[in-house]
Amino acid sequence: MKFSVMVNEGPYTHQASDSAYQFIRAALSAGHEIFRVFFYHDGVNNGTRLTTPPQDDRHIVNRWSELASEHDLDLVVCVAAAQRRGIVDPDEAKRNSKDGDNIAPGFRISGLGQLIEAGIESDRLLVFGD
Amino acid sequence: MKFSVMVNEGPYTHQASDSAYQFIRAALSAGHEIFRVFFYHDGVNNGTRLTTPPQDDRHIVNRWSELASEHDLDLVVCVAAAQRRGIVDPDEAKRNSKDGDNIAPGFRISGLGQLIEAGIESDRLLVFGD
Amino acid sequence: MLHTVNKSPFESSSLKTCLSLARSGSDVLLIEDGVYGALAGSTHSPLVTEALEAVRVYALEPDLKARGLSGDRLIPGIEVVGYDGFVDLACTNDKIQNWL
Amino acid sequence: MLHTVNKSPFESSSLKTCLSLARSGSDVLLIEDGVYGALAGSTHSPLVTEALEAVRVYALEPDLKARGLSGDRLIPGIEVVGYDGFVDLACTNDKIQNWL
Amino acid sequence: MSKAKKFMYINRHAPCGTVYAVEGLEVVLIGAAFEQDVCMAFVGDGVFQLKQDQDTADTGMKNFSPAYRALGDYEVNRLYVERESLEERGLTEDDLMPLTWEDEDDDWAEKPSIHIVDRAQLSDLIEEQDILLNF
Amino acid sequence: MSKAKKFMYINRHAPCGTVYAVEGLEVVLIGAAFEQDVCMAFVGDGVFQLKQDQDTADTGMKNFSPAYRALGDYEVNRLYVERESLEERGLTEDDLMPLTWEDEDDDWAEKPSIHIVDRAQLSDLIEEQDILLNF
Repeated sequence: MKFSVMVNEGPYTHQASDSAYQFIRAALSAGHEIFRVFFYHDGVNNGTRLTTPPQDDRHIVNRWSELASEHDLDLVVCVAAAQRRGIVDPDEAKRNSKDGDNIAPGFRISGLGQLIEAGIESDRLLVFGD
Repeated sequence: MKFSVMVNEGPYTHQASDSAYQFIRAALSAGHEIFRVFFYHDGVNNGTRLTTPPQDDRHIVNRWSELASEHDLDLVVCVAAAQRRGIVDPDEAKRNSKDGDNIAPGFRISGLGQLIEAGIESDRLLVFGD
Repeated sequence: MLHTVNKSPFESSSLKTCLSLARSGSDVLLIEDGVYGALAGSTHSPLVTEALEAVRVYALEPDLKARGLSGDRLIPGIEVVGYDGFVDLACTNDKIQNWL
Repeated sequence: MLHTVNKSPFESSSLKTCLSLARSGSDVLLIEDGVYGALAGSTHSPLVTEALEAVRVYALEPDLKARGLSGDRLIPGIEVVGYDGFVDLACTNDKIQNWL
Repeated sequence: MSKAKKFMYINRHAPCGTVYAVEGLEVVLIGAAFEQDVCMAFVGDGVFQLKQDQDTADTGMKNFSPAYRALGDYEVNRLYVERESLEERGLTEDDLMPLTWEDEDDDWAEKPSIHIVDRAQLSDLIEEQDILLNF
Repeated sequence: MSKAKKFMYINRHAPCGTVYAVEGLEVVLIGAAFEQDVCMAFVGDGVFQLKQDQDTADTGMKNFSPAYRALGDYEVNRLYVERESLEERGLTEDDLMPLTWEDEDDDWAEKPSIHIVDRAQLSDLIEEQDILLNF
């Protein structure tokens, strides 16, 4: 079965990002396909490489990057939501005259159409948030 | 009267940052002193200079930076909360081997002791959050 | 003592918890989505009307207007204040409990 | 149809709204703080017990354990599942409504 | 592309205290370009999103409520509002913005977009959908 | 420094669904160094923070609940738990972690840190404070 997952909250503050991660791992273990993970609202904050959580805690951002690398996941950060919250990739940095970027490996910034497409192309769309 | 204000949510997602800003403006207008504004939990996300909100909307981060500059406000971002969420200044970037920083002008990163001190030194402590 | 409530009573238990713990004579200020607690004729109005016998209840005008709520829709006895009034309430009360 | 609820019924109206709109025969999965809705002997237990006559209610075991809730404290009739069971529920139901 | 899917956007948050309403509206407007079968539901505090006379000037926040009037132009013209949610909040249909759309199949007649439905009807409508997103 | 202020940390959120409990605990532990008059209250879902046997292993989240046991060492030894909040949730005092502290003025006798108080008592305690922070 083909799943897409939407994540609406940032790392640590709400359990949403943890739940989405565990669900996706379980789905992959069961042999299902993950078409896309779409990060919206504060969920875009999962996509910054500048976090340094306490050493005895899970590293939520790195965990997403590693899962994406292992399973060739498509991690999409919504551009409009990212602009409001300060998540930028090199292209966005250039377009908006920022002096740097903070996107984490494995994430890409794109439009809301990617969410609608995920809804259309997937068998199921699950949402995790506040 | 000497106020301190704690802000527990990031820009746009919750009204907390807007409410805190309006309260502080009104307090300053009435001749009161703002001892400190302390950003905790997702509130640390107010302190990134990488946001680019829609042009017809308020720019929450710049508004804080400008108010700090006009009134010499002490805007403190909690270091522990900031590490979890990816808000870094040049010192933090160096300490945690990050390849850049994103702190906005007028904000500084410091410890939770600054919140307790604000509680001790101020006549009133107000909190805005989720 | 000043209490602030910033959540809708229809979706969150904050207002109820606040009113159950605020002592007689307290000031309760409704801000942000908390101003929906000031609406007359709702399922939560009786809770607020009853509370008005023991505490003063205020609602923040900019947040009321932002949500399209005008004074004539509010529970009688609720006082409408601006941010300047919010600052005054924070001065006249010696401590503040924000029910977040 | 699968419904998920992730908020505590004591602080949020999500579970109540979900149960008022879930049709007979639906699956309702409690996750995150939503698992508190599975607790027996609480003020919200009757709501869930009544709902069990029309819908199946599941609670996510990792989230129960994280909160120190064991099976013997749950409302009888609630089924405990792991993430693998969550995935199965998302497969067997043709659509999903996440009450966020 | 395969047959259109039925998308329902369920609005359950009040308009100003959180960003969900405005960012939800952005999804609906973008999604309208995909020629799917789209409707919206307003439940719980979501009914406050349609309240008339919202004026955010004194909060410094952007007033996005006029954007609901654009929905008709995007062919999003089925807005279901739960009657019980209105009643619990002491509101009536007259409190809501008068949203309309023009029906090109009926000589561009202006028709109301808002439909007041009761809980049982809304429950049936939810059951008919393929994709459900909450804002 | 002037006379110590009375700080009360009011815990109102469940422990795992949001970060408020753990980041609140960090404030309490740091704040303990400032030699103020500190207590904690657990109200509403906050009482779940003290539930015994929390085991987050299968969620991948950090289990911070053992940190409550350190509070006594930081001289944070007045933890007021609202009786009505426990009852509404079907909990009793036996469901809570047995937190204690050692009283150096009483030959290091081990004493309970948790005090079950009713709503009226908690209301009085809140009124006695100078600084109130909610987590």
